Amino acid sequence: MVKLAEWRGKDVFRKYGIPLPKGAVARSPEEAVSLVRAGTVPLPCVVKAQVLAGGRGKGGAVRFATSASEARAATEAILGLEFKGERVKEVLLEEKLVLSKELYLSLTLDRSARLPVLITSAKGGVEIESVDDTEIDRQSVDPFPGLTGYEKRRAAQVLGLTGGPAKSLDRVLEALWRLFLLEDAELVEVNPLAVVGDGLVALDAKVIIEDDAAFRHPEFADIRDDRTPLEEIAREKDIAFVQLDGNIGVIANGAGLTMATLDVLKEFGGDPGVFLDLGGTDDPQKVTEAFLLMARARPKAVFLNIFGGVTRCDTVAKGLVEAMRQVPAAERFPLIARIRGNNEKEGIEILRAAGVTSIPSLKESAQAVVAAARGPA
Amino acid sequence: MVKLAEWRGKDVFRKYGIPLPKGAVARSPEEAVSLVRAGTVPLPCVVKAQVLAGGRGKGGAVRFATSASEARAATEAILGLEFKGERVKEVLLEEKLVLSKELYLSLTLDRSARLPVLITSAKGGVEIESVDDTEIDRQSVDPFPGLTGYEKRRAAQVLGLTGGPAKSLDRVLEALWRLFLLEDAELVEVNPLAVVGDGLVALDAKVIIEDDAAFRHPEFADIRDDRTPLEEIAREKDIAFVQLDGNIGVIANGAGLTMATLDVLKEFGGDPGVFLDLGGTDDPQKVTEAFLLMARARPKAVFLNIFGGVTRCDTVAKGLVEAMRQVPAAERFPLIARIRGNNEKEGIEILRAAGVTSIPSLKESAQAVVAAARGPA
Amino acid sequence: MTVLVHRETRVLVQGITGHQGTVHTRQMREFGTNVVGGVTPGKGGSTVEGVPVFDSVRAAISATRANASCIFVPAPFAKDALLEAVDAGIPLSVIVTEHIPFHDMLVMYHYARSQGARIVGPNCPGVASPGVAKIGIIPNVVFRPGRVGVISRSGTLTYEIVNGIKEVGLGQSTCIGLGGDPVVGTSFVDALPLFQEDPETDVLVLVGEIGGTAEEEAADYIQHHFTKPVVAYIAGRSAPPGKRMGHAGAIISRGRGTAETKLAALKAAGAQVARFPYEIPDLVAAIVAREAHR
Amino acid sequence: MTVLVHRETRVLVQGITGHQGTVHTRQMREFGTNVVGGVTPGKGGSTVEGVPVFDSVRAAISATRANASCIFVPAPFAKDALLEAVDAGIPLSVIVTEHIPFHDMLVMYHYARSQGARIVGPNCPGVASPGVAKIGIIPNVVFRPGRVGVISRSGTLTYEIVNGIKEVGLGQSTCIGLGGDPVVGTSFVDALPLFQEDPETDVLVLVGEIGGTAEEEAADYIQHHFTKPVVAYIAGRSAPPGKRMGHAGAIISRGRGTAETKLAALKAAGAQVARFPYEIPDLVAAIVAREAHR
Repeated sequence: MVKLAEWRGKDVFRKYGIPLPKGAVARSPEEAVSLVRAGTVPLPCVVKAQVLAGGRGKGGAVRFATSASEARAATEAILGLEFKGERVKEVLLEEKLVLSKELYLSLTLDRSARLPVLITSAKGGVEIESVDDTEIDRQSVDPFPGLTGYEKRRAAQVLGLTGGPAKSLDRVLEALWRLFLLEDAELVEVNPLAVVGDGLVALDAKVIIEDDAAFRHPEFADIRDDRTPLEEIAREKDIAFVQLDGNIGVIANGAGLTMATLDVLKEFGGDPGVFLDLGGTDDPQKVTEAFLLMARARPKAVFLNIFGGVTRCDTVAKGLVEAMRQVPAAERFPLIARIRGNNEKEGIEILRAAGVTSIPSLKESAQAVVAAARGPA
Repeated sequence: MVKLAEWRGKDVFRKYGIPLPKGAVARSPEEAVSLVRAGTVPLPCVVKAQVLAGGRGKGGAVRFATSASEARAATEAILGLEFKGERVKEVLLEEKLVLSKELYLSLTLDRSARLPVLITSAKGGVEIESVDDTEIDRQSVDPFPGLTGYEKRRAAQVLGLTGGPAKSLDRVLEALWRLFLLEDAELVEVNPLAVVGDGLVALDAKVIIEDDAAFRHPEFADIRDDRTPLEEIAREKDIAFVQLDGNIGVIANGAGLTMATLDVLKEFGGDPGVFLDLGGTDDPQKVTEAFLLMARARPKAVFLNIFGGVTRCDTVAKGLVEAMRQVPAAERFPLIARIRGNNEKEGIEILRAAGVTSIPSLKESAQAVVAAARGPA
Repeated sequence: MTVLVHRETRVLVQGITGHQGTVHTRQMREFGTNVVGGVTPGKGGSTVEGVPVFDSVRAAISATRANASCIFVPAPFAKDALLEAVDAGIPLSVIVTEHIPFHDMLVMYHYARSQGARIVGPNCPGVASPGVAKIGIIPNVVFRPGRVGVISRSGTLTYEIVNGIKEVGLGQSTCIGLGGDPVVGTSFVDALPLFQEDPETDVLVLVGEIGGTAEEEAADYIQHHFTKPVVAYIAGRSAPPGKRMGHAGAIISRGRGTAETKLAALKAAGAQVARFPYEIPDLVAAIVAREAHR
Repeated sequence: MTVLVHRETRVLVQGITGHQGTVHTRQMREFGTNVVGGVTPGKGGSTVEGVPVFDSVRAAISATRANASCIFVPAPFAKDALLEAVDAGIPLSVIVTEHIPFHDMLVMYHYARSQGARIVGPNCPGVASPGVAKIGIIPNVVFRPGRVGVISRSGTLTYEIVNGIKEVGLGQSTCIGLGGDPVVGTSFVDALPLFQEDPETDVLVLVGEIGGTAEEEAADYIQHHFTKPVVAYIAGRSAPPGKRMGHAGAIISRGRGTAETKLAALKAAGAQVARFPYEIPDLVAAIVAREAHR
């Protein structure tokens, strides 16, 4: 999930010809002032924190300015705010437009229909989650013919647009559809899409690019998303690693088994906090790297729960033993292992040689991990 | 059928990034010289008549030049040639490349499969009609997924390409496919597609845009194709009008009825030469215009064979009577009418009032037309 | 049981407020067709020829349970109209509109097919079963109920021939004008099985044209699967090569799809071949007389 | 008669020369699968694990009459591999490849469907019927012939559960790992009718995950159409909202698709619900024992 900040989303919007307010990004109050003085940002203007979290309006992260000095003050106030754990490093300054309507528009995937879905609502400008379902219209869009004229007409009707704004909507929808396809978007959202005079303007832009399509979009490779430093390292090493609050580390293979392991640990009063999904690998070195990463998260205990398929038990055991050799004594932690499946016997033997016992039962091994995390009684 | 001359086809190729020889169009020997002197056309170069007919090579319409003065002479020799009735007004001068292979590539419609078809042959550089069927490969391309990788690989195999030229082929095919779709082409043909060094170059370009899609391509509106002056007027008035040798004019409605009428006239020894298909109209003024156009072709006799559907018999009769009023006495011709179908009675009555009798039998009316065209015995 | 249309056919007219849409809505109703509604975006709420007009196909279906559509909307918008009909669940769309770009029609055809919907046309006169229903523009006057089936790539020529069948005292079961465009929703080969299975049809008239290979494919089907007598006619026998006589279906190219290859294939398949349109009714009448004597 | 695979299944491995392709070709053969050929463009003429390799699917089919494909080719080329299989007429493709962009998969799914072909996956362990055939990567050791059907959105968790069924002395009829990607070729609702009609299956185990609404739709199908006993398990009951646990199938969004809604729907549909994976085998054994006493 490559989430683009508003200003980057708007850069993409611009590429597809979606109408936007005039504006620019500033990373310091001085920059904000010079953007206003140069006329790049017309007055009055809006100053918006560039963070990925929603609900900025209520957190003082969106302010208004009618002069260069107000723009400086607003930028100063916003930069350095922390917003749901994310420090604001950039603000977007944009002309404040006089608008007559705020609408909602998005394209995303409808998994059940296995089709893209165009979502529209005349109740824009608020979080769509808070809008009543009867006020939200959904239309499946078939990728073969693409977005059709009749779908656009229904969108215009739902949004209550005729004349100039309806024509503008046609172009905006066409552009959004192309963007959705060509940028491999998971979500494109415009909220609000504003009626300004006789046309439409996208006041906000939310674009999420699908991770799996990142290979087609090297231009977004620098986007860090909201990852912890360890998650970021994991991502670079192509290891599925999620860090939350909690003191038990879980190394498993496959999302389903990882989640089931979590369910069982919670059942026995455990507090799992780091999840490492080995996925399908049979490279012992990758297992070693994953394990060292886990060590850096300083868990109280680690549960290794592997069912060998593509990932063979002996591969995991080898990688694990190598990692344990590398972990400094001070960072060691109790390790409970359960390895089953392909090459189970070989894996168990390798672990045993390194002093680790594999407990075959999921229930019993989970109980052992929870006990280990609580520390000596 | 909007056929693009080679240089215009190459302009379209360029837009899609298909590699071409360096070159430019000249409309006078002087222009040819200055293109060579300016280096726009590198030497040695090829000078090619820009006509739509094939087989230019044999007709002296393709020449070579190694100097500016040879380019002048070649241009002079070619300009003003007549080629299958078409006067050469433009030549294309292009660098002469050293090539190692000549291949054939085209995309067109396979009506039976209702799919575009990619046609490839390693026997390029000659008219594809002369190539044996076993040396020609055809692959249907589904417009939903579009041209696929495996289809491109098969094309490379058929063309005997590997390495650099195969990679170049991938790009050329991708570009041709996009061109075919986005320009609403009936045919895109590259013959020869030449292997030059490690890549491919399109030495010729044939692009035909579908008439019915002309509304999406105003940029080709000036292309006159190979029409007679009257055909051109007809086209502007949106009248289906075909002029050939022969002295009987046929006004009918619908292509099938027009062709059937032609078949019957020929059977009785007639020599039909002008065909006017009223199509589906119920505007008497359009009928008048069509009829006046027919008069300008100076037929010996005219056969009006209408079966009224969308085109109502009374509409045709009204338009016809008005036209007859406008045709100068010197240009009048015998008119045999046969009108049947919707509003038949009203139509027959209008004609009768104007002194024209409708003969209900196709056979008899056709015989009457043939006799009239022969003139008084 | 007739071909494509039946007594429960409820027709929607897309583009009903245009001139052709209005005229043919009236004529379809005069034929006895159950025209239940029309669609013209922006004109919803009005009526045409007593028929209610809706803004969208979906709205029209909700109100009328329409199960067929007749499309008259201009070529640039015809693709959208067809997609709307298909997505709304209309199983049969007859497209009268001419000059639809074939690239559009490729999308229309393959999309409709993937959704299990059938297109007749474009640029076609439509489907008519006398006494049952008509979707399209074939003049009502040429029909009379009977047991002769007609499939044709031509427009007006079809009227001429259908009328000729009436004039020799016979009538038609169903007549389908397929349209002569490069890409058609229903071809001879698609239509032949319908007539083969239709208990109302005894004899089939097939009217082809030069260009393409649809008639050759039809001949192949007739030879192997079609058991009823066939009378065939191909227009354009004497058309000059390489010149189009009106629409793209009539181009002769590369020595294939000539009148000769078509006629030879149809003869070989056992069809009786008419040299001129006016020979068709007599050939049909002779077959009917012979079958009656069996 | 088993589900999806049968004794006449002849499997082609696309991407056979890659490491995974080679390893699993061997394991499929050890399972008893008739692996007839492999495809890797440019490697035609070689052999892998004694299996002939071809340059194209078409060539492979000509030589081997393959009627199923197992796709291991890397994500950027997986779409092309699937289209090649579909166009060559392969009716069943199991896609093991992970990380295929869902925009690619949308095209793959709808194109395959329009051509009457089925996809299982992507990012899935595949299909296996012990004693018959396996297409995919589920470890051979977990199986034993029997009468328990398994459908699952998970990978490894499926192995765990299938193995558990073996450990209580039961066996499997067919196991299908559907894959947990946002767009899958075969969903629970697509697979359920196959098990309903399969005479080899007495009990069904359904393994779901949080995210999406596939389990709710499955519950609806079970309630109205599925007559065999079902044991269901949903992984991720305690997963923190909004965090993904490994793949896109596991995002919780907007309060739908939670473990609670899924479990409630399955219970309401009459399924027995396991709270933990290790409860499944016992629940299944109890059902088998009860049915045996009827």
